Amino acid sequence: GTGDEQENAGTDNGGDTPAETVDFKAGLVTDTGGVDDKSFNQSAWEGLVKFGEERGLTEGEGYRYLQSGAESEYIPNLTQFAENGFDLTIAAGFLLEDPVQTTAEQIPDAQFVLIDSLLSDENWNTVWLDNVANVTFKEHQGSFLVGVAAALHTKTNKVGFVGGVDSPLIKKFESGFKAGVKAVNPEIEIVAQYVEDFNDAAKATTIASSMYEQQVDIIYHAAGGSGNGVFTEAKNRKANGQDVWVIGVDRDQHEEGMPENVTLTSMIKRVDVAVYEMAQQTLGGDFPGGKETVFGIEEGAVGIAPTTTNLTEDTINKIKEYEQKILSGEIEVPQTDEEYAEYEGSL
Amino acid sequence: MQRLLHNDKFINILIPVLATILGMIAGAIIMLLGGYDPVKGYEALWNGVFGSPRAIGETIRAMSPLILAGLAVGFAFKTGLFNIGVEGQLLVGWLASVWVGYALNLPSIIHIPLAIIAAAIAGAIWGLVPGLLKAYFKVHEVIVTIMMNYIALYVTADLIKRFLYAGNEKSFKVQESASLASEFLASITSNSRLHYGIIVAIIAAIIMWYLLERTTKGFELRAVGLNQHASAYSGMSVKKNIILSMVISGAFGGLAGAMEGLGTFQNMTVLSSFTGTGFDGIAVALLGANNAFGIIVAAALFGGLNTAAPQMSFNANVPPELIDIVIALIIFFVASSYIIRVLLTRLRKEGK
Amino acid sequence: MDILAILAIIIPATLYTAAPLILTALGGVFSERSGVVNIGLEGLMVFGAFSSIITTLLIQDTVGAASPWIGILVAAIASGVFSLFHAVASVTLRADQTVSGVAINFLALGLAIFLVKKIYNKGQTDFIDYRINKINIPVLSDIPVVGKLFFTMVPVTSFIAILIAFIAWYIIYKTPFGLRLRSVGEHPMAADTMGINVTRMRYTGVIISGIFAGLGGGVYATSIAGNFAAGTISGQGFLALAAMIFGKWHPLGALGAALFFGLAQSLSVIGGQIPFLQDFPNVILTIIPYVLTILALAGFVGRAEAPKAVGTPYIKGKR
Amino acid sequence: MEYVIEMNNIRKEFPGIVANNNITLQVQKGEIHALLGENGAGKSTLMNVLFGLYQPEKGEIKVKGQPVKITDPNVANDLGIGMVHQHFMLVQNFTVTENIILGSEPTKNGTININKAANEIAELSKKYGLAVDPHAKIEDISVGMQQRVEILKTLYRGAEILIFDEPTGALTPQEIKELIQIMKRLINEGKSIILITHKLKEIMEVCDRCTVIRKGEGIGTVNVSETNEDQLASLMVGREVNFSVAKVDSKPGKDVLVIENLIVHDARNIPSVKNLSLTVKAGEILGIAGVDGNGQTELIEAVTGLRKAKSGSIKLNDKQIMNQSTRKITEAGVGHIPQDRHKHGLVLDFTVGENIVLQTYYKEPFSKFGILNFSNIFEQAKRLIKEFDVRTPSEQTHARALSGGNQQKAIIAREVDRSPDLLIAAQPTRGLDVGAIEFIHSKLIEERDKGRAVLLVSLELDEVMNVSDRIAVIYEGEIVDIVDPKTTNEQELGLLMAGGKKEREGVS
Ligand SMILES: Nc1ncnc2c1ncn2[C@@H]1O[C@H](COP(=O)(O)OP(=O)(O)OP(=O)(O)O)[C@@H](O)[C@H]1O
Ligand SMILES: Nc1ncnc2c1ncn2[C@@H]1O[C@H](COP(=O)(O)OP(=O)(O)OP(=O)(O)O)[C@@H](O)[C@H]1O
Ligand SMILES: [Mg+2]
Ligand SMILES: [Mg+2]
Repeated sequence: GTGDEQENAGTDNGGDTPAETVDFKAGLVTDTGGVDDKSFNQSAWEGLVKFGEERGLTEGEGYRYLQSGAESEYIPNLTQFAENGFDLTIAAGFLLEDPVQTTAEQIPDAQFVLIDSLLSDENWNTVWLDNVANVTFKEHQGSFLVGVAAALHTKTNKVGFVGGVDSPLIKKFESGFKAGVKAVNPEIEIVAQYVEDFNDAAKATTIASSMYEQQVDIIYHAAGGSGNGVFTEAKNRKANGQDVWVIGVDRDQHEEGMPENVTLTSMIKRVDVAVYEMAQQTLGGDFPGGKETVFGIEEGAVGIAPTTTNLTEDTINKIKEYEQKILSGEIEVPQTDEEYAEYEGSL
Repeated sequence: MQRLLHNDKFINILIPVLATILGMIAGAIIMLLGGYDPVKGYEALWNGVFGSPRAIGETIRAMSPLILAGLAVGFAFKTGLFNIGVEGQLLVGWLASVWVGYALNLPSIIHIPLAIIAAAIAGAIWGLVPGLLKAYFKVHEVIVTIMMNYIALYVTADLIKRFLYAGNEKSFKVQESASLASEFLASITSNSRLHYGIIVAIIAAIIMWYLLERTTKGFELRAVGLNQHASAYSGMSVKKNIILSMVISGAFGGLAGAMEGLGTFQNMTVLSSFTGTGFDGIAVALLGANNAFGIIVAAALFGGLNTAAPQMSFNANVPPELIDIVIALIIFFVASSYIIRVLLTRLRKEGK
Repeated sequence: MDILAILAIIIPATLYTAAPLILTALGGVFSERSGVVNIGLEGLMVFGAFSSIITTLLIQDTVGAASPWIGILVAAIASGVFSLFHAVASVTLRADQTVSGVAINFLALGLAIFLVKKIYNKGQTDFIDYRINKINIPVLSDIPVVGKLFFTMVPVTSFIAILIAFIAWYIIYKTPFGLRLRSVGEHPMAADTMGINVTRMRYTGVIISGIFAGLGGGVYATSIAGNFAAGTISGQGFLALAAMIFGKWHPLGALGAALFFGLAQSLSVIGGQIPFLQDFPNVILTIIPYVLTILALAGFVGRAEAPKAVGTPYIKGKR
Repeated sequence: MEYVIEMNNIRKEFPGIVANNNITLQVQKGEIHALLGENGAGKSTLMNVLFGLYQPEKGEIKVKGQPVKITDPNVANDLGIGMVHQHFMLVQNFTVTENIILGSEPTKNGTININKAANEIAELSKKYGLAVDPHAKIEDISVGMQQRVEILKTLYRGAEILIFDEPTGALTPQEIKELIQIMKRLINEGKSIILITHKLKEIMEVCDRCTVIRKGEGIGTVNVSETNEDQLASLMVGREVNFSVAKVDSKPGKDVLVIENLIVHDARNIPSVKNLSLTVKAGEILGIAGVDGNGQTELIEAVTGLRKAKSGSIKLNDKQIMNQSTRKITEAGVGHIPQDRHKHGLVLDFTVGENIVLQTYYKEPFSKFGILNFSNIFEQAKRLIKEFDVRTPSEQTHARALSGGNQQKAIIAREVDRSPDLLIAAQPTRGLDVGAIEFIHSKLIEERDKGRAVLLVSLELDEVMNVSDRIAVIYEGEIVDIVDPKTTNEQELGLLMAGGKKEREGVS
């Protein structure tokens, strides 16, 4: 690094020793959440920072991000990087699908990474562009595992799911989670509700409150910034002596649950790993354009968070067991409502 | 006397210009205080507005919805109403244009006008509600339009999900035949998103001016706006004019949505918060003194500032919010023009 | 689920969401009663939210759990000072008050985010460590039924807001200050001839509105949001404005309207989990507060009379 | 001689206008001192200076011989100066008590002690014979009572010197009589009064001395006992004035307006016109005399379509016009000079030209195919401005910039020029000076002589008696009697207006 003091703390998870300096520029366009949303965008940025620091790049020059203030800024931001000599432009989130497609078509010699989404045409057919690398995750697999943890820990036999917006992506989280819960104990009741916004913590608080009020004792959230509302509510309740938990998402959200300690575990989705990987490959002249790169349990990109202090030994072992079953293909984790319905029927 | 009249017009133009200059100066001071380089900042801003063909294209693109939102606010203002609901009218107009643009298969010559008219009608309906309530129940239009904004936000999102969902929180794209986008305009502005909507916006501005200043209907609308009692006394229907005014204003707002739906985005996303364009329209109308041509100029200014703000942030590291501050200050200066006006009037009187 | 269980979810949620609205709407009452339209409430709330979070972040390591409370007080002062912009423009410079309010909204958001970026070098602040938590109010929460419904898992701020509404009513309707404030909003020239300083009263009204909106924003930020970002306050100020109008410019009316909005909002959020509301399409539940407000205005409370002189600058000697 | 008030060589300027130039006004203790001048002469300005609302550019003010600086109304109050303003300074939705105590509220523990204040006010009003209900809301009480509230406001603050700015303008004859009694009582209690009025008769009746100002200049002070109305008038205007309205007898023709059994409710849905029947013939002026609030407003509104009637019939030239739209009624041939020129008569922010075509803008030649023809509009305006001597810089000037008299002339020009069969004139001369009144009266008579039916509604008895050919007296929404102005007198009219039965049996 260049010792830029005002820089983001907690990003030095990579080696502190810059290797050889390279001539490479990578940019990240976030959605409106920004790079410290404690979640998705932040994770992506951490991956890029790690890459940049390892390669001895300067922040702002070799790697930087642009936060989009509004939907209309996606394209200008992507274009900004693409036209200013950035070798790689990373678009964080499926909301940028169209903007990436438009920009990539307009500027064919720029390279893009689109996280969480493929490109598609009018008729839902997938479109592949040579200068766009698509990255997706098997969130349902990780969600299945935290579902197992929830099932083993609930005392009320009632758990909850709070989603960001009702979309195919978040459905993967929901379906996987429910499948995991039911795999352990089909009797457990699961309530699910969507905030319909990734940035409305207030609404999420109210949803969580009503769930906890109805004897739900563990809530898994896949709601980005809105998830903070779930934490708020859980911490409030725990402070008042109620035994409630939250399962975090995307990153290890143990810290978010402190000091009341409400984070049971988190489903991690290593966007940082993916971003890092993509940047490495591109730098190595191996840009994975025109295809989908999938990150799952196998790649170590989804799973249970490293902090396991609130899980019992038994639980951890059980989770490992299921992990193996998924890896071996014994369990096919459902990704959609239909698949889940089928899965539930097969139990 | 002629000179005096001339002077009055001159002052009306001078004030927003002065306000803009003062706002920019204040912006420079804030940059200095914040430890940024104002010269670099404004240079980047300038480049963001005029620096490249694409920048110019993007500025003009941003202008069209702003002009229409400004016309919506300005038209209502001129007729004595405060339409704070342009945001909602824009959203329903956006959805309507996308819907018609997507669902029908027609030749462009029919499809485009139809989609635009659909947007105008949707906006008009959204304006009709507060108009009716104001006319018949004397309900404050400000509060109704605020409520209508929220209803539009949630209803459009729901409708997209139900009927137009193309996955990933967005609707299907409009057909080629309904699109205002233009290869030609894009190519001369090196791939900006400039589209033909600007023509719609300018035509709308001319319509607003002509309607208000030259037609009998406009005479009535203005009279009702200025004095309902006298209007009723002279035989005008106050109720009908209030409703009509909100409907027309709403139609302009709906058209602003068509700019997004048929032009910039070609589809509509499931929004969870407002676009802000409707509120920007208030600022545009104010700076443009609710005058159709003033509104075009003001929209150019705000459109330019807004599209260039990211550039400023990219090149000079100045947070783009500086632009919001500058815009706010410009509005302040315009609003507080009383002092400027008094001083100028006094100067004029003494000079006579 | 029985009705009590449902109420036990809805009532605390209502109180929780209503508190910032109540406070801000009261601010609106003071300003508009003095004759100054204040659609800048949104911006004043933004500034309050911003100030409270910044303050809390700054002092939480030394002050601890009291820091959000101090944050709220600082928010009140900061927004009070910030509202001077509006006062100067609309009272002294005779600006169009609506316009000036719009400018306040732009300015507050722009300035707050600008400063956040300047201070933290990112788009939003960190989360504060200590929030104003929901608590079980001692003693009261032990009352059978009522305790469970009203005093369990609620933030104290909600009750403070309700109390303040009554104090505001007392001030506006029972004290000389209130009488003068109202007279200035109804007929400033009459007040002037009675030796009341119209300008000073209007400044006071606007500044009080700033203080209250600052409180509202601060309460929202420290009890609900937990951090500050561009979207933290998005529309609450406008809702508060609506509550004030709905409440007919009366402190207790504003209180009732804010509670109603809070109820409607929490219903829309929770509706999905309540048996008899479950079958409703979610969008209907979501828009219900807004539709109800419109219907209520058209039907039951129509003809809400604004203070007569609201919106017009007072110019001595003008006829 | 000791003066309670001395204003010496006062000069007050407004941007572009010298409202008071070197005016001197000296008021003796215990007198009623009249201040006389045309509209815009500077009377209100001078009094506002005395009351501290304006600061003079030059001159000195002495109160009881002491030089003072009256920087704001509080200082005036402290000096014992109270003012009853031309336009009432009352907060409509406050109670009488709240209005009176505003600014000097008695308190108990920080709370307004409203009961104490109300009691004090009741006592005060008893002492000066000013019947008011301390707990009534202003918007619910009559104009006369509102004025008494204004007087009480000054007395509550212990005023010794009272300024009345055109206090009789809005009052009924009865109320004027009461006011005169009140003023006399105040003098007996040792107060001094400055009275501004355009009504020379009132000056002759109650005042001791009279100071005349003309176009901002002080003309001088005369003892009322040594002068007469004609002299005062010519002092004020600077030329001879002819008071008596010159008119020949009317030659009534066919019935133009026939109202039968009309019932109209007011804003609170209470019947205020009850079973009223009335006929106005071509070529006559029918005056409606009555105390304010007896249904005149609702009657006019019903005839002009501004308010829905409950039942009955209104026919214009034998055609039913009841409950038709204002537009239809206007087109059927009704002209209307409204009671409140600012509220109803003009769009103040429109140009004079636009106001001139306020009812005809949609017709040729002002509009064709929905498009306005401004050159024709301004042409028309220019013509009328000249014909009716409307003093305005141009037809493109905003109506707001005109003085009251000229605004009224513009309205009359507009209404008369449309040659309506029926011309309704509601209080057409309220607040205007004698010159303007003269002009308007002669115009009304001119219209009559052209064969139009004129319905004149006025609270001024003089006006009704001088201008009308027949007088209908309205009381509580009914026409109680129709009298001949040549044979009636103020006493009789006053009695009828107060609901008294007619006692004309003795009179021929
Ligand atoms: N606030 C003001 N600003 C500018 N000019 C004013 C103002 N007040 C009064 N004037 C001008 O001063 C002159 C005197 O006005 P003033 O109101 O004193 O007349 P007045 O004698 O009371 O008339 P009236 O009989 O109509 O009440 C008028 O020409 C008027 O235009
Ligand atoms: N506050 C003011 N500011 C500027 N000009 C004024 C003001 N008040 C009055 N004037 C101007 O002074 C002139 C005379 O006005 P003034 O009100 O004295 O007339 P008026 O005949 O007494 O009217 P009214 O019957 O309405 O009292 C007009 O040209 C008017 O425009
Ligand atoms: Mg006057
Ligand atoms: Mg006067």
